[in-house]
Amino acid sequence: MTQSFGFDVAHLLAGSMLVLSFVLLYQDRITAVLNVFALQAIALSLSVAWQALIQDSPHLLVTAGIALVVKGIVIPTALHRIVRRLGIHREIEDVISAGPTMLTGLGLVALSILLVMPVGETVSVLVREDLAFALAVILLGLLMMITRRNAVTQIVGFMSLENGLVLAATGAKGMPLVVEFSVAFSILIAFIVFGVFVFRIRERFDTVDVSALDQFRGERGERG
Amino acid sequence: MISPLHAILLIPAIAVVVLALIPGYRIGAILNMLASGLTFMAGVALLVVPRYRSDVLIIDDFNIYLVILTTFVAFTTSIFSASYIGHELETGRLTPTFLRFYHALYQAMIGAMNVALVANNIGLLWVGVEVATLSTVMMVGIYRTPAAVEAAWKYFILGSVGIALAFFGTILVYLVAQEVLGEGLQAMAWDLMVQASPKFDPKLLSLAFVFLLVGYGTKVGLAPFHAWLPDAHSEGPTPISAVLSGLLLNVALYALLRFKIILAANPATLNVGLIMVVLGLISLVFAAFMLYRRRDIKRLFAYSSIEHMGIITFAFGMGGPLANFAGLLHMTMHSLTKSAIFFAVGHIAQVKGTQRLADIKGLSTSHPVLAVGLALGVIAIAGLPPFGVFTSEFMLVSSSFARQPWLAVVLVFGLIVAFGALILRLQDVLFGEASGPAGEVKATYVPLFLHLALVLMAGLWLPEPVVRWFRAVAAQLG
Amino acid sequence: MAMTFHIALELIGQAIQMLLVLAVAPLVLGITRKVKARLLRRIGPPLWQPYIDLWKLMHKEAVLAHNASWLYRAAPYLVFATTWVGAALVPTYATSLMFSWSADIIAIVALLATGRFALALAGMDVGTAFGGIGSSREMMIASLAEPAMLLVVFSVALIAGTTQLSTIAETFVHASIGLRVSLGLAMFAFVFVAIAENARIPIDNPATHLELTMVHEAMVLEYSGRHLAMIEAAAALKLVLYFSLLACLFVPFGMATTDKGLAALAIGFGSYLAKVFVLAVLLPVGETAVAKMRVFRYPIFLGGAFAASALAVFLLFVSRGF
Amino acid sequence: MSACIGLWCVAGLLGIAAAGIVAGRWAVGTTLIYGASLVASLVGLAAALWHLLAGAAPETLSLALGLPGIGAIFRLDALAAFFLIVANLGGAVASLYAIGYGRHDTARLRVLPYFPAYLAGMNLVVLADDAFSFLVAWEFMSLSSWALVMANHRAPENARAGYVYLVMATCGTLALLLAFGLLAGPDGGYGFAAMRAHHPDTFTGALVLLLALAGAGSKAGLVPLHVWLPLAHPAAPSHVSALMSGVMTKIAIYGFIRIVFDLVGEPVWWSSLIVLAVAAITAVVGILYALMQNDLKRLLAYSTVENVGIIFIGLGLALAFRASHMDLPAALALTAALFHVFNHSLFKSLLFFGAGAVLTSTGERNMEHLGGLIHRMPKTAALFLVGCASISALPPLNGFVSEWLTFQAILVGPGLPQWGLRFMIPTVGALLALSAALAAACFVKAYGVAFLGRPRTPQAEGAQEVDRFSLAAMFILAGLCFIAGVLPGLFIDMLGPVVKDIVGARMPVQTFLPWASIVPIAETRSSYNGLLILLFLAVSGTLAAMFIHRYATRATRRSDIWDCGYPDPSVAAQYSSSSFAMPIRRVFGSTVFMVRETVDMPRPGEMRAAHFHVKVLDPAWRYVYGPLARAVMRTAVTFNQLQFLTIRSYLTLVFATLVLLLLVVAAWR
Repeated sequence: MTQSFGFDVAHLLAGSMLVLSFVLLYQDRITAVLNVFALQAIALSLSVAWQALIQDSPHLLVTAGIALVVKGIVIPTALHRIVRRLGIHREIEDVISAGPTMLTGLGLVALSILLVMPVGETVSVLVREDLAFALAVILLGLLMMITRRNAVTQIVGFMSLENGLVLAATGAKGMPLVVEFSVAFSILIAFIVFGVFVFRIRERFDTVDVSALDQFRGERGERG
Repeated sequence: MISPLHAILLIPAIAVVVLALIPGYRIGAILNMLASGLTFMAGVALLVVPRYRSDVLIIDDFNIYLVILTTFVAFTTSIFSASYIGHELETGRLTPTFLRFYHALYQAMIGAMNVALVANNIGLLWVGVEVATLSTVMMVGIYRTPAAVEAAWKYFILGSVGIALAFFGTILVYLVAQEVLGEGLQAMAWDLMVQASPKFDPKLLSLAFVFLLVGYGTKVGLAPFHAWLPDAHSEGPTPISAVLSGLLLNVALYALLRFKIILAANPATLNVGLIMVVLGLISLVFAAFMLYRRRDIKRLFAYSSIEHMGIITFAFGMGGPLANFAGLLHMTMHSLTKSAIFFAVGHIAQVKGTQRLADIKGLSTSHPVLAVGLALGVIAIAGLPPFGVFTSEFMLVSSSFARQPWLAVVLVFGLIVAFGALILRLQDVLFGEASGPAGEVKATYVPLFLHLALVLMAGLWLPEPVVRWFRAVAAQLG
Repeated sequence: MAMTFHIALELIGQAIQMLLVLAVAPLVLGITRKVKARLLRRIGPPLWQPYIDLWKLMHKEAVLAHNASWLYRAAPYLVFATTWVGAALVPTYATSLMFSWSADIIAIVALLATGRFALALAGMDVGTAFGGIGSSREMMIASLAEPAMLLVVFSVALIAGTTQLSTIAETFVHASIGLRVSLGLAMFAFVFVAIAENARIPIDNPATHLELTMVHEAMVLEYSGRHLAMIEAAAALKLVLYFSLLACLFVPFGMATTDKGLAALAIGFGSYLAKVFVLAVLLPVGETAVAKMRVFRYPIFLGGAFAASALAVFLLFVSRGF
Repeated sequence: MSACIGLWCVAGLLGIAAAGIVAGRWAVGTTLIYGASLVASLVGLAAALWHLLAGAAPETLSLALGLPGIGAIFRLDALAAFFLIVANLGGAVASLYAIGYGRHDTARLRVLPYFPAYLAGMNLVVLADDAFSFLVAWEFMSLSSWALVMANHRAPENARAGYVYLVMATCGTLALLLAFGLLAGPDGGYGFAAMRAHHPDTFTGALVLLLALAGAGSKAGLVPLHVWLPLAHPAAPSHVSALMSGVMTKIAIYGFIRIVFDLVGEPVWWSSLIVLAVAAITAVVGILYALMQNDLKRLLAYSTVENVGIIFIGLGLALAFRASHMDLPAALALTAALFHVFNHSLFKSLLFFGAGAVLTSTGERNMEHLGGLIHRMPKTAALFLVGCASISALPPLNGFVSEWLTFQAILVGPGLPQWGLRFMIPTVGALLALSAALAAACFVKAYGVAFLGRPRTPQAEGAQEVDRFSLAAMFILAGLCFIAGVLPGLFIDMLGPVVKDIVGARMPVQTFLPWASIVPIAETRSSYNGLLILLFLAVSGTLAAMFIHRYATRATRRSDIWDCGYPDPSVAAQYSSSSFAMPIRRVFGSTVFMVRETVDMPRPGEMRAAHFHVKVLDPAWRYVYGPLARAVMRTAVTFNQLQFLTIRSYLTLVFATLVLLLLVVAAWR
């Protein structure tokens, strides 16, 4: 296995994650969003597994496995069920239209490359490429969070952001496993808490539309 | 023999489990106090044992006083909480089940903050901050009113994004460090990084700091990342507000400063001081103006916390021995004063049965002692002598005016605007005809006046070791 | 022995001055009244009428309002005392009299202010509308006149290098100051101020009791008998004081200065009386030429004085080339 | 020694303050606390007097408190000793007064703990010799007086007064803090000794001067920073008002002198131009507004503004002379200023005590509701009259002497080389004369309306003479006013070492001049003799009275008011406070006051009453503070919208900031 082949595959996998991020951004049907997210998680797990291979660090396989099982299968399935139960598997409304969102996304990708590429010789090319993709995925995830109104899609945006984090973390050579655990741990907690909140929010508001929450801002009634 | 360092981590950990299992809320409250007290004693014991470092944990000049401060405020807050929370049960805002939950989470938060403080591993530092954040999220939502849920939700979403960004920054720092220090744990050890920092890639390090700044800055409550803070303070139980303002913000800032030290040791990095100065000033001025339109007493002081975090960030952004010293002192003073204020506010909210400023009048007539406590707290936090906040503001304003007059003018402007708002509200609360019920204060005054006494003491005299630590850290901060 | 004799002489000189102004004052008033009457084609009272008036008033019983306080009774004497002392300290026939150094021109102006303060308070003591009108207007006029007066003092003092009246007079007599635009302007301003301070036309009319126009007379409306005598005497003394000041500041010639021989003193005496007499004639001439002003035009009148005196100071810098 | 005693006095006062918390529960606490304050102040007064009169060398004391590394440094030099005398004299008399006056206080706990603390704060400001201690003491003084202003907290206007006061005081403190920052430099040389040793460059020096002018000026009441003063001074209990007006403004002036004359060193000449302009405007505006007031205590407060202006005229002159190395005139001007500081502290305290006496016996501060008090409160009336005459700069009292000295300094002014000053100084002189004359008008009004005439209300009708403690305090002050007016040489000589310390020269020694006259520069130039003037007045007045009583008649008859034949029995027909001020209001109305007169005159035949309403608005409110407050509120409202955004918008903010910062990093490369 040559260095360049390893590089190419890593590049391909990371690139596909980025592309999927774009698709997420573009996709406006909630079920499709969940499916695309599952796809991205799979791409992530492949990427992590590949990193485990070329870095000779088998513990990364655990991370890949977690990514595949939790993010690729469990969470999307769970979210599908929630969505169906809430009866919101209809179209989701964008806050800003797709065109500007896409353009912003492109700009963010350019920014990521601009930021990471000029980094000096101390960091290897592979790591740099990885980092650029990861940064772009993170920024796109954030962008998705702010362009969507629906709590479920926001969660997806956030998890896509986490995917970027994992990509970056695995790209960093020899980062101690403790971090992996913490990532998994935090995602787990994140999910549980999310679940609790979504549950509670449903219980109280019969909707997970976050904008409906906002009317309960403490001082709203007394404005002016 | 367990060393104090382990004790401050273990006691809360054990307490979490025990408190989660014990049903009675009275015992829970007492155990909570006991655990906090023991942790505090362990924290004080750090003074007498030799300094310690490993790749995972460290005790140095910077965190030793913060550990003591944190455990101290956690202890006093637990005392306050023990007498406070009973009333909440009476009014039916909480149920015993939730109190169990509450006490366990309280210890979890203290433990997590201690972890963050004593961590030498930047990953562990991150974990500590995150766990502390998540446990407070739960506590903020504990009343389960729509407003509380909404506050917790907002806190959670913004906090999670902060978590993620800070984590990315941490990865970047590791990436930079592993090229010099080699892979593995040592590449995440903070003290080794500081030593090796001049060899680090300055560009990536700067990029990392931006992410850390936004990530931890969200926890610090710097504008414009502050949005969670006012609601979280006003909707949660008051002891949590006290701990949030008094401790969690400090811990997040502490995390940021650890990275600032790494950057300060590498002269080729971006001048992050300027960014911090700008963010600090934005927070200060913004929060100062926000103070004027507040109707909720706890939200008022939450904004004041943003304001003070702005001042502290400004101080560290300015850098130099005096400004850094001032920043460290201000962190300490703010944490003591603000928690004292929240104690007072908690009492007020309980006796008056409301948090609405418009319904709280003439406190000096109905509850003179409480009024004095609140007045002293607000006067201290507004930066008036002879309290410790004035000492730090004195050093900060005077030294920065000699160096960067325009920045200092903005700083002074913000201070005056904030001062005007705080005094305006204070007078409204204290004076005039008393409104609302005039019942006795049931909770204890001890924590309130203990904190105020310490702040007063610091305004007149600082103990020698504290000065030494501050100086050492100030030198490191560059 | 010679020392004691010397001091005795000096004391006598000072005493003469005190008595001189006191003696001359009613006469000056008499002259102005007479001249004014003649100008109005009346015969007018005899020159010594003011003496008779004062004498008569002194012997009448004083009628006091029921609620008049001790201040009301003390004020006339205080007014009289301040004016008399002030007048006695302005060099008339000779400079450097024994006590002339105890007050300079600023202090003399301030002494008059003390008298005015007492009188204005007395005007308010009984609690009438007229008394209040008088006091209020008197104080307003005084406040407007004061700055102009100070600037006059300023320009004179700058030329002479002193505020000591005796020294000013000596400087002006001996040094060749020449005709100065500044001094002219200052004199102009001084005359305005003097008119205002002495309640003469066009500011006030000492002969009227027309309610809405009177100032000084309104203030002393309630007074009678010996108290009124004191106030009238003080008014006359004040006029003499201002005449003396004018003479001392702007036409000090003839005054006995360094040479205190009998001849010099006699010349000084004569020239002083002549100067006062001329001024006493000029005043009614001026008064008959103008009409009484409305109260709210006073600021314009005194503003003119202020402008003139300010100009005097500024021109001083030009001519003297500081 | 004296410095040590001074510090012990401060400690004692703080102890008394702590005791006040306990003692305030019982009525006897009033006597105890004020008595103890009296003793402490007297000890401090004695120590300071001893230090100044013995000509002792400056003493420095250092305590291990305050800023780390610097400590709390205290120093007693001649200047500090002089101001300690002013502070402790005021404190002692106010304590004496309050032993009687304080008995009427119902809210003892709101006054007793703060009064000694306030005294301690003022003492400490004067003693402090490093920037930190100075500002701590300074703000402590503000804070304790704020608490005293809020003693009567139920009145809404008091809340406003307290608020404006504290905010302005803190603005002033921050200005001083900036000034100290410049003087200390970035390395933090906060000790005054270090600042003295290091001379700032011209620009920095001027900036420090302006900051000190703003900082100390806001406390002293320079226009346009004076707005809090007429609100806060009257709101406090009268003995505190006396201290605030009579002493605290002097402490502010001390701060200015300490910073500008002592720490900065050589001034640049144009800075004196600014000081003089501000001072002259302050003097005139202050007294004009005093004239417009109907509230006796507010009138006194505005008059304080005027007197502060007069003092600053002296200081400005001293600065101008000093910049041109004219040491003797500088000494003269500074002596004049300091003497006026002393004098004003005497008569302003006296007047506030008088106003307090009126307030206790009638319950009224509004002069329109008073009148005729000279009959009901003869002693108070006589003492108040002395205060009025002194403050109106009338010989032979003390106010005149210091103003006369200021005039003498002004007369030296044209000798300065700078054209700007040559034109400025005569103008300032004219304005000073104007304000002196207006002050006389103002106090004729105050005394005439409140004490003379007929009582306008039943409260005034039923007034009673006040207790003997209050009278004793007023008597002491009145006596001092007399002594300082008649024997000014003593006091000028006392100021000699103070002035010598600061400007390097002093006025000639006055004590041994014949007849106790004073000669500022040379006898040929000017001289004044208060003693002789007093003697002359006494002799001539008595002579005249005796002559008439002996040779003419002493018959007196009481009768009804004549009033030109139209006596009106109604007390409302008397001239009132606002009618007295009307001519001056008319004259200056268009330029200085924002006067709004509204007349509501019923048409002929209508049976309702006519209404005339005058509203005088301070332009400082209209043009400075009003817009400022509105701008703050508008900004607050604008910013407040950020409280009501959705989470998504907040995330957008975070995101935008992140991207912005990333762009910064990208651009930095």
